[in-house]
Amino acid sequence: MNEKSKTLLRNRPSLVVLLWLAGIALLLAFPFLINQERYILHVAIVVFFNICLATSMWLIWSLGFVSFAHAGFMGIGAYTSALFFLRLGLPLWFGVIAGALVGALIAMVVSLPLMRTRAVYFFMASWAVGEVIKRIFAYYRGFFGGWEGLFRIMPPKLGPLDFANRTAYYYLAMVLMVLIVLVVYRLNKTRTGWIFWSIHEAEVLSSHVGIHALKYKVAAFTIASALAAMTGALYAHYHTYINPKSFDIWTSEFALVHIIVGGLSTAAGPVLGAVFLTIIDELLRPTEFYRIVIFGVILILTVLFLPGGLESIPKRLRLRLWKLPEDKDTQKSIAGAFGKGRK
Amino acid sequence: MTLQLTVQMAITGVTLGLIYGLIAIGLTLIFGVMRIIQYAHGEIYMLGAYFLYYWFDKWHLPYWAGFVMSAVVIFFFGAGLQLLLFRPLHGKDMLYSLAVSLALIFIISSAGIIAFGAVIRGISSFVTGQIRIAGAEWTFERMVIAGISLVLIIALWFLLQRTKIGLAMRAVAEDPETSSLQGINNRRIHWVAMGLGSALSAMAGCLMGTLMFIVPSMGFLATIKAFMIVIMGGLGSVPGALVGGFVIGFIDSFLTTLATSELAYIIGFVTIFVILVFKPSGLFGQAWE
Amino acid sequence: MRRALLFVAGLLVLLIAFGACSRGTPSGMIQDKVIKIGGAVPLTGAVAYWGICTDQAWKDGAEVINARGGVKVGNQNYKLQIITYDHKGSTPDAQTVTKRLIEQDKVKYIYNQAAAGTIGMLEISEPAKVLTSVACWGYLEHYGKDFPYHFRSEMSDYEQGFAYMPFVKTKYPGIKKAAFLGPDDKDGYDCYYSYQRLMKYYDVQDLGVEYFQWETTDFYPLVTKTLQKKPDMIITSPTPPGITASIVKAARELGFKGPVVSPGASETKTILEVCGEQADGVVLPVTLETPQTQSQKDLAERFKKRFGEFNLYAGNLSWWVYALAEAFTVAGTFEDTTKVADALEDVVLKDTYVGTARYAGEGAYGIKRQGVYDCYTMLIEDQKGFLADVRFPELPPGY
Amino acid sequence: MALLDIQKVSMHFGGLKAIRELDFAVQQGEIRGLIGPNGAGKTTLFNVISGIYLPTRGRFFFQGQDITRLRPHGTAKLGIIRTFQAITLFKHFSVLRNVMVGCHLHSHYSFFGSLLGTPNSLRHERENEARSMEILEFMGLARYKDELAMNLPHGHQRALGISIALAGQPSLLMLDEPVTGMNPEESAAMMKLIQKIRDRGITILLIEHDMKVVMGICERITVLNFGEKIAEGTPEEIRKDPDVHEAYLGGEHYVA
Repeated sequence: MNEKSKTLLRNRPSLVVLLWLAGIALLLAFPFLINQERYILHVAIVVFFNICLATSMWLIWSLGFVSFAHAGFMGIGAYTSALFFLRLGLPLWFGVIAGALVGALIAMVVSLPLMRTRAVYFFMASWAVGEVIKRIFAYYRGFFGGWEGLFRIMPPKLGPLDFANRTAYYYLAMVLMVLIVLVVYRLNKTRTGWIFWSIHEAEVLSSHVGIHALKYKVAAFTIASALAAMTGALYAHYHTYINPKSFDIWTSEFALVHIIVGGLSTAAGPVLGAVFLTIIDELLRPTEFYRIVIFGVILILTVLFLPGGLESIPKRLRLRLWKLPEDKDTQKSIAGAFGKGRK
Repeated sequence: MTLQLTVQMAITGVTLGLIYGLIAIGLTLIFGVMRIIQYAHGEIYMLGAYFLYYWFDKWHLPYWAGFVMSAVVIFFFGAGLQLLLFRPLHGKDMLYSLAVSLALIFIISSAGIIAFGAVIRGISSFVTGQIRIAGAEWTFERMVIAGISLVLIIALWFLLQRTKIGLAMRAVAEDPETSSLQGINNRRIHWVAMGLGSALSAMAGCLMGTLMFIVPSMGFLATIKAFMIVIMGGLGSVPGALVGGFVIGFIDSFLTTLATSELAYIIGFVTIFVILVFKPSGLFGQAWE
Repeated sequence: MRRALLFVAGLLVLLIAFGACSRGTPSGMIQDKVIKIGGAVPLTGAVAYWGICTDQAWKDGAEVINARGGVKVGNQNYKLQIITYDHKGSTPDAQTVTKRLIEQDKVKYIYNQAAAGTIGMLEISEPAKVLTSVACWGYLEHYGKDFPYHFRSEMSDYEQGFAYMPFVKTKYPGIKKAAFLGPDDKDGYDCYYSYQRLMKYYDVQDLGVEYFQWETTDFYPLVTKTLQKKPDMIITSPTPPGITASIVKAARELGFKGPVVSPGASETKTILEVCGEQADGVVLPVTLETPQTQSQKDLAERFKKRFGEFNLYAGNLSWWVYALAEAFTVAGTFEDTTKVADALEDVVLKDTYVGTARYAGEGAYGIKRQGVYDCYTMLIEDQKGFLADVRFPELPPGY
Repeated sequence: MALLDIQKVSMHFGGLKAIRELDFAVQQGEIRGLIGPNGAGKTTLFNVISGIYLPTRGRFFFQGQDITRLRPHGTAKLGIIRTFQAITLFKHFSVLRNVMVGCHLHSHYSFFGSLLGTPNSLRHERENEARSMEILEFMGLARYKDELAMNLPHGHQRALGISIALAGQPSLLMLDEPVTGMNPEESAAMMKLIQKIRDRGITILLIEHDMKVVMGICERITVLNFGEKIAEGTPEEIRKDPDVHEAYLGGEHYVA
């Protein structure tokens, strides 16, 4: 085995770890860099939630699916945690675990029939799942609170630390975000990720080398939905109020848009997309009527003129500006992120 | 449940089914031929309705001419969208077309508020009155609109089955590579199909705008219905759209009247889910990877 | 590649531009002493109509007051500055907007619109003692003593009921039974609750409620079901004009002859456009379509000039800003929202677009925070809408 | 006992009878050819054996075990691995990674070990990599190991397809037209490779149209026509069989 093939496996661990640590250090220092300005902290927390959603949805995408039930599973986590708090008095710590378990269980049961469908049929079937989940929250008014929603879902306390403080909640949301991104990143880097992508690339071939495609599809869907449910739990305790409308198809669609704009081929895509678009959306607020129009224009421009998404920018620059030799990963992401037909 | 009520529910179900079917066939055509997700279908429908509103209610020009003009104008609008936005995405993952059409929803519906105002409008009916048969009300307007829907659906089916361009469309739908080898201009077929699908959608918008009301945000509701129907019936299948329309129409009519509208909505989605689980390509659909 | 670079550069320029203007204060305004008022309204999305009306009403009012020289507080004149952000009518978005207004723009007064938006706002604005003025019919629990800074400046269907029910009872004396139609959400539930109390007060039998989904495209099935109950009158609230019109049309086509009352903000023009000859017998409390007094005519003119169109509903909301301005003067401060709230309780405006307007509701809600004003009831007959009745709500004793 | 024993298998698609009552057996260690005119049901048979389709009737056994109802990942686990007529690869993966995914069955993969990067899982991955490199050397692809699969020339793509299959350590390798689209030199090299694979103890069942290849390397040949077996035997016997000539309608030169 030569030197180069080793890098394929280990991928320069020291550098990667260093980058991760630097990123986390920056995030830790961020509240103090902005002087704990509360509105900016709020935006940061919203960005974290969006990253969580987009990244977990991207995990499903690595098998070649896009789940429109994702917001529904976020809702399952939010409602589980909220009901734990409101009915049983158990704080978020229990709720987030229970939410993840309930979300995972339902995702597993639902995904078995769901995985029979493909492509656009899957899109609609998962939409149906998400819509039914949302409607069930609305339908059982006595238990789930119906359309009026649930109120006063208070943030937890931990010893002297009260997470009603926004800086504290920032760190809580950050921990979840780092956890989710780390899990998805690791999964994607290792053999599990190869298996996922191999199913994405050629399901028939992968099943003929002994990969039980259905099992992995169900597993990925379950993990991603559980992660979305955890996000939902934190979301509920942050906003202190939830109603079924927060978990409708638009939430899933925005997560999808974040992925597409960020880039489809690495875990950096959803992160970049969520950060970029959430901030853009926030900056556009004063434009009043034109806000959504401009947002749409930016979306179209990105898709048409930057097909690999934001994640491909550094590689494009390296490739064209400094004329560095192409490495294989570059080619992969520039190939339009698995866009068929770009040869 | 009296006979009278049953008849009334059945009439409502049939007319709704036909109208839903009309909203959906444009989408099934675009889907079938191009294999892109045109998520902004409802927005096109909204534009069609607004065109007729200005034509008929503001400028006081004849109704049926406006109906045709709306279809023509939206035909070119749809074709333009295809040439400008969707063609560069051809052959790429369907997520890209989904993203672009999502952006179109944002742009068209918000620009609609700016251009048309957020006020709710209505197009005056071209025919009024009703007749009472078997204890149920048969509204002329609904009957005429359902009739037009049926005619348009059959016309599209004829176009696809019997004409040269229809044949070319089906060829492109089934195997784009072979069809281009046989000298079919795929690009042209694509924009024609997109234009035609949009025009059908605009006509549906005109009819629904007359029957109901129009407002810039009405598009997404149509998109939901169209997607439910098209996927249930199977992509690219005209009979599928018709059957899907009837299924949703009857669920809406019977369940809303006998139970609640909330239940009707839930059952509608559950039905789709169950159909897709047992027939993963819809009722009449072709497989699509 | 050049395309990608251009794209990035363009985005950066855009970002910087928006970053610059997102800070709010347009140059030139800095010199004047200003009172900032924040608008958290849905300017896009399904409830945009109401948001746009609210925003127009405040912007117009602020302009008029500023042209007059501003608001006199103590010995100083202040100009009003409106900062508006869009929240699409979604709760989380409304929370974000409220936080931005309070924490970054440091406003102490916010106007909001739509129940979903208001719910998102209250959890933040109340602890911050920010005075809020909203139009919101749902969430009765989130109104009253526990929300001392929360003013409901638009009459809800309950208050309007005391104006339109006396009218309906004289106009259609035979009415014994009524059915209700409303959206399947908290607004619908609370309006049904109001309706029940009203029907009891006026001794009309309640035949129950049918809720519709916001996704409903056709109202035939729902109206068929309602008509099975054989009502004399149908009340629909709080339904947008289009849905009201569709309900009217379906009811008429299915053979219903009685009056349809819709205390939701609506214009007879819309109903006539949609229903045509079937619109007769529709009662629309609330919106005045043909301005009567000089000030009403002026307002309509100003709106047409400034916004290109006069959305009638904006007229109903146009008095809030004048009431607030007067409260500033009376309280002699705008920093202390508690004092302003106290002053606002006693403000009585005479010549607004909705006639006499003041706050009331001490008996009914435990706090004087509910706007009440003259109710202009429109009626459609012979395919024409006309002003059938003007009266101040005949509030029950102890309201 | 035969390695693969097919007993009265039928496969119908609606009214179309793609395979009718087919019986045949593949012996351990042989190279078996499967020929027949287009539409004879050869690829359908592959799909049935590997588990893509469930046969309408009949059963088949592998090493004495009934595998009729196993899905592809199940048959692969028992050691039946196939390639595809249309080149099927993980197009956006590097060549090495293609083969490493092929190692899946013997990769000692565990979900959490892989997620946490335990020393054990890293060691197993290194073993997999070494084994994959060995296969690439054997197939003559070692120097392309970092290329994307989609960028390889056609012949190499076919070889990579076989490499992926080999990585699964099959006992029965089913090749669907392994030399289609190759020039004579390439197909000669491929023939040699196939023989070398057999020499490693892997039984081979192959579909091929190129008679030179089939006659050159197969020890026994089965001929299908319209889903039925019309002949079976050594290349010489097949060459002389009148039914085969009939089936190939004047295909004298073809069978030459």
